[in-house]
Amino acid sequence: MTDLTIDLGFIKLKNPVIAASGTFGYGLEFAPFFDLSKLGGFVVKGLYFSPRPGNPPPRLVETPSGLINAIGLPGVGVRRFADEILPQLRKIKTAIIVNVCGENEEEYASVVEFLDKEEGISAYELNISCPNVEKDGLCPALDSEATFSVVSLVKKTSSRPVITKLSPNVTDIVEIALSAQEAGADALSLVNTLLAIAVDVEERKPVLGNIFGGLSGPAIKPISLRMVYQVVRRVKIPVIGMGGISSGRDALEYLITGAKAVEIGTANFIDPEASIKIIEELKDYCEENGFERIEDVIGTIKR
Amino acid sequence: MTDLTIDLGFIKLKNPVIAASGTFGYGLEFAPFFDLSKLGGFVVKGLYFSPRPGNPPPRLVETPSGLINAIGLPGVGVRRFADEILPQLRKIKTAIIVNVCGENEEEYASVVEFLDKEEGISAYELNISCPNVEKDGLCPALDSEATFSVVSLVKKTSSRPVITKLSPNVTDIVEIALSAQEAGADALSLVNTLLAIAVDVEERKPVLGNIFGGLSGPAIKPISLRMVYQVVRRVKIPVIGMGGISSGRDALEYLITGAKAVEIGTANFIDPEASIKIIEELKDYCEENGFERIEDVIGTIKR
Amino acid sequence: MIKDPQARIIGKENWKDYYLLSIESPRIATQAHPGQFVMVRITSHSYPLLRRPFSIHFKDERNIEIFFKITGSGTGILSQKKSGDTLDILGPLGKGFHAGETLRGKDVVAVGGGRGIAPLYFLAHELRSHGAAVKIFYGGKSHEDLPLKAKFEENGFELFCSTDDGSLGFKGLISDYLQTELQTFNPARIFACGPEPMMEKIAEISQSGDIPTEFSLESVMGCGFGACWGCVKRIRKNNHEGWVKICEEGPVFSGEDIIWTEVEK
Amino acid sequence: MIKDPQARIIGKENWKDYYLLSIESPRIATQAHPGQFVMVRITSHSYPLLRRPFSIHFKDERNIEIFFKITGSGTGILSQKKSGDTLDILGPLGKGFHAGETLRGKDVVAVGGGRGIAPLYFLAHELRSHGAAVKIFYGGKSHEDLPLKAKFEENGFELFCSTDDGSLGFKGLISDYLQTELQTFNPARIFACGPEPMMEKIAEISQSGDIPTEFSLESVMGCGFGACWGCVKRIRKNNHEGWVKICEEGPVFSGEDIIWTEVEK
Ligand SMILES: Cc1cc2nc3c(=O)[nH]c(=O)nc-3n(C[C@H](O)[C@H](O)[C@H](O)COP(=O)(O)OP(=O)(O)OC[C@H]3O[C@@H](n4cnc5c(N)ncnc54)[C@H](O)[C@@H]3O)c2cc1C
Ligand SMILES: Cc1cc2nc3c(=O)[nH]c(=O)nc-3n(C[C@H](O)[C@H](O)[C@H](O)COP(=O)(O)OP(=O)(O)OC[C@H]3O[C@@H](n4cnc5c(N)ncnc54)[C@H](O)[C@@H]3O)c2cc1C
Ligand SMILES: Cc1cc2nc3c(=O)[nH]c(=O)nc-3n(C[C@H](O)[C@H](O)[C@H](O)COP(=O)(O)O)c2cc1C
Ligand SMILES: Cc1cc2nc3c(=O)[nH]c(=O)nc-3n(C[C@H](O)[C@H](O)[C@H](O)COP(=O)(O)O)c2cc1C
Ligand code: FES
Ligand code: FES
Repeated sequence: MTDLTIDLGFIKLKNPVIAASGTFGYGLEFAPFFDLSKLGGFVVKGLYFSPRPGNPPPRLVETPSGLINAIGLPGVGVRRFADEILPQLRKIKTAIIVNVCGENEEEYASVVEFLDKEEGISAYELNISCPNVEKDGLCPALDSEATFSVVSLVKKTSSRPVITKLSPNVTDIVEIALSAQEAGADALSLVNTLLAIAVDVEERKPVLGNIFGGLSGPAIKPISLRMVYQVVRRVKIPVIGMGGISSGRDALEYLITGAKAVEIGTANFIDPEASIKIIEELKDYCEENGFERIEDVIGTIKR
Repeated sequence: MTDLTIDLGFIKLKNPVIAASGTFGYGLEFAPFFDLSKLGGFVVKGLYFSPRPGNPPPRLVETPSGLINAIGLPGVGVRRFADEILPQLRKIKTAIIVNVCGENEEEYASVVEFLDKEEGISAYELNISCPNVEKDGLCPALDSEATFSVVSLVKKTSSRPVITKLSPNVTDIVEIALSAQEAGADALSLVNTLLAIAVDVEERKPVLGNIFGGLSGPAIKPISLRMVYQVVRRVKIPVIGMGGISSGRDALEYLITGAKAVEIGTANFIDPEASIKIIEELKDYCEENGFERIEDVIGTIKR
Repeated sequence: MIKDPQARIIGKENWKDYYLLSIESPRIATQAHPGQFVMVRITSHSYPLLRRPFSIHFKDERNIEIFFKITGSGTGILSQKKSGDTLDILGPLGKGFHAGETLRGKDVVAVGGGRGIAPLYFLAHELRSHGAAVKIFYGGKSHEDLPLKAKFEENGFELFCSTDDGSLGFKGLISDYLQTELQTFNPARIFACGPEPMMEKIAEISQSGDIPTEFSLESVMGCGFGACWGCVKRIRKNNHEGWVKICEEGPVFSGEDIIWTEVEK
Repeated sequence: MIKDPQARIIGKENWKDYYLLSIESPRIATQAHPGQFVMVRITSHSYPLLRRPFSIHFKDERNIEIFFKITGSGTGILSQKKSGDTLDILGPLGKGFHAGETLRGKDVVAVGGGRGIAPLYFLAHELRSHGAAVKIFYGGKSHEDLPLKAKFEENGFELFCSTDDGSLGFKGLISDYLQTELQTFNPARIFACGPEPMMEKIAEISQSGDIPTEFSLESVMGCGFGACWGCVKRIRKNNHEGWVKICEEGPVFSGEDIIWTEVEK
């Protein structure tokens, strides 16, 4: 029996496969397809303090092997989340991670402050990297000082581990990663989507209601994997890799590169059972290649 | 008859379709397929002063709707180019653009100095953005000061127009674009490839001999098009757009967004006649949509 | 909501750009209601990436049918599949039309424009089985856009056809044809599916005649089951306007709840 | 070098993972030589993106054949094509084997491992037509990897088969089989195509016997016609080592020019 557990230091996962924020609803949407407790964990849709409507449609446009989304973080806000959703999630035996958003540093902190009083959350994932809420994709994760500042503030407020989610839209991902680490982040997750647009040539206008959106899916894997490769060499805290994972082999590319766990995003839409299949494929790989523990696969890449 | 000509200010093109550097050999490789003089222009493979062998193989790996290359700029050097290749290119009635490389600023300048004595070159394209020669993809186009410095130096040396080719691997493409403009660039071309890797999960090692490579092809179009969208709003000099163009509609997305011309890269490998087909499709679009001149399509995107 | 990764194509018909696939999927078939849809995976690799939504055109105990028009690469690839191939489908999804007992003995109208006819064949059967008298209005650009005319007729439905070019039936828009005909009778409900301008026109017509309506909306769908928030349209809900996921709360909405000015981009 | 965007598949054979397609493409057929290859476009959209290279397996005046094994998604999709479908192909590309008059009356050997047999059928015919006596060595993991055995035999070629598992012919590597047989005769040239370790072993064997060799190399190819610099291998040329484009200067190279330590990654 292969041991698929992963120790992130601050939390143990059943396996390295986590469903990514914004692509897994509040988790419950996937309950008809499989037993959610089979997952390593899942991250719920990004939460602001108050409910938000999100961006005007069209919110999605498909591109070659990719998807641009400009959902704009609609959501129920912390109160309804705590009252209506969290009680249902508590019954699921897996790591529940809340993706925390904010229009400014204080909002991040107040979301965490509010949720800290609620049971059943394993960690926060700080979404400082969403490219489709601000004009031109601005967000704290583009700047190492802004990153340091928001992560420090949240760490002061939070009694729970804080995973910081980085943006790929930067010149030097290592610099941002180091400043998140310095600010006290317990782990890093990378990456969020790549800032992108699409143009409707018949109407001669941007396709998305928000003009800008974030590119995800298989198209981006070569880029996000490269960032994971760069970051794992330079930080001490665990790195959770994501971007375009839709098969066990894709997940293995990240784990072999040095990510301690992976998040599955867009693939959940295409195959709601994608995460479960990936867990199976990881098991098969370990067996075929003589690894008794998936931990032994991590970071085995030859230089 | 639709007028497809484009005036870049410093040069007039028959049409807005230019074959991109590194994907079109020295041009002659495509002569068996079509009459090269039908193109708006073509950019030859990147040239350093001396001949270079390029990177160890594997140099290519395919990804979903994309291609990572780590060719590493092999080439014949300026002397053989001037002696053996340029004489053949002079006969072709289209804009011949030389992609200029350098290990340091001085080399860029000396390539230009050498070539300035040769007839038959329409412009230089300054390749300050190749991600697969230096470790970790370092290149001048990642930094606005380095960009300013090399562009100014080359402009001082060159008697010909200088197009500066930018890198997408930056936080703020507009900042780099503005500094190239300030340094005197006559036009900008964007973008070069995105820094990327791929991992062989059987061998547990990077696929490419050079580890890092540059991602191109349809996968990157949403990102490169976004950068063109951002840059055209902020600079005064013409912008040549590229990244993932393989059809007339792809080219139109760039032109509508505000690029004055486009370069066709990876698509040349898949269909050596891609550029010619794209020219036809642009003509058809103009006719169907009542544009007498392709210039009238440029920048028509609604806000 | 069922995922059937091995639903077998057992029949295929084709008229120019229009295709009908019969797909064996007993678990989806038994649960399906008119107006619901399925999400079909086009290829096992990454192009095209997303599943594509198709209304359930008809069903029996074991099989469902989808009827579609080639409009891009996904439908193009789907049209190449043949009997014996398997498809990975999710369904039935969404909430369907209200076609129940309350309509017994009443006149009802179902209006389909182009590929929008797809859900109405199943709906028409359901309405008839509940004792409603159904008139089908079926419009298209030319006679080639009305491939299902014969099938509706053979099944004994009363059919009103229109074409923009007059090559078949009434010359003009199907909404204009409906408006003319509404002078002679007063349906208890109008169901419609088709291009948004057509549906908006029908909403206007029915409002003036105070006829309840149900419209099946379209949107680009990321998932089809409520997880992506991608498919929203502006809908009134509990007296309050908001972006509503049409895959979950729709795709069928009551005409009075749809905010038409925002439905069309 | 010709681009034929409408080359029609006129025949298809299949043995487990191996496929043979006959493709009508008169202009490519007339120019083709053994050892040359074609670049086949798998789909008209972006996945898989690049064309795939295949050796010309055989030709007549109008048609060429390719013989391939499913090794990934591109060959998987290609294997689904059927008679009547058209393919977009570029060819003939590269430089082929030297199989001319100088070999008349001589013994020659062609060694194919697995799918590496592909170019050797065409080569064997060419050699025979020039009056050489050809022995074919054909190796694979098991008998299922030798689907062309019967065809070579029916065409009167002298065949030596090996399998790793002994399920057909000599048990062991084809290179070991060749080494054994070379004790009894001395060929004027050895041609080989297959996995690189196999070819390297043959290079060793032939070097000790001083037999000239020609090997068909593989590499990931971006274009197939010299434009991308992607397909290089380490080759000696004019007494000087360098990265050489195998699509242009190869894929066939003389054994003494190949720097084996660098050929395998
Ligand atoms: C609930 C629902 C039910 C539907 N039922 C049917 C049906 O029964 N028969 C039928 O023929 N069509 C139906 N459609 C539309 C069908 O899903 C689209 O035609 C199809 O997804 C287009 O895919 P493509 O790859 O061929 O086109 P693409 O190449 O993806 O796009 C071509 C054009 O279609 C638009 N488009 C893409 N996806 C969608 C989408 N999900 N909805 C609307 N427009 C889209 C694009 O914006 C583009 O303009 C339905 C759509 C929805 C939302
Ligand atoms: C000159 C030449 C002639 C060839 N002739 C034949 C032939 O006649 N019959 C035959 O079955 N195969 C032949 N091949 C190999 C064939 O091109 C590959 O098997 C095919 O490209 C794999 O495509 P895929 O999409 O199925 O696999 P992918 O999913 O792309 O890859 C599967 C595996 O194949 C490797 N691969 C991918 N592309 C190539 C490539 N161009 N060359 C070598 N390995 C590759 C990948 O690295 C990976 O390990 C030839 C290759 C070359 C270079
Ligand atoms: C529709 C959609 C919505 C998303 N919403 C969020 C979100 O709320 N918070 C967040 O941190 N990331 C969000 N993301 C980003 C994903 O979590 C993930 O970082 C990204 O999609 C890359 O992974 P993938 O290629 O596997 O999809 C969203 C992505 C998509 C496609
Ligand atoms: C194989 C290959 C080689 C390239 N070589 C060069 C080069 O020598 N100089 C350069 O400026 N860009 C080079 N590029 C980048 C292209 O010119 C272009 O910027 C990039 O590929 C994006 O366009 P595309 O998506 O249409 O390919 C190369 C790209 C590829 C794929
Ligand atoms: S399609 Fe994903 S929420 Fe409706
Ligand atoms: S495959 Fe492109 S140069 Fe050889």
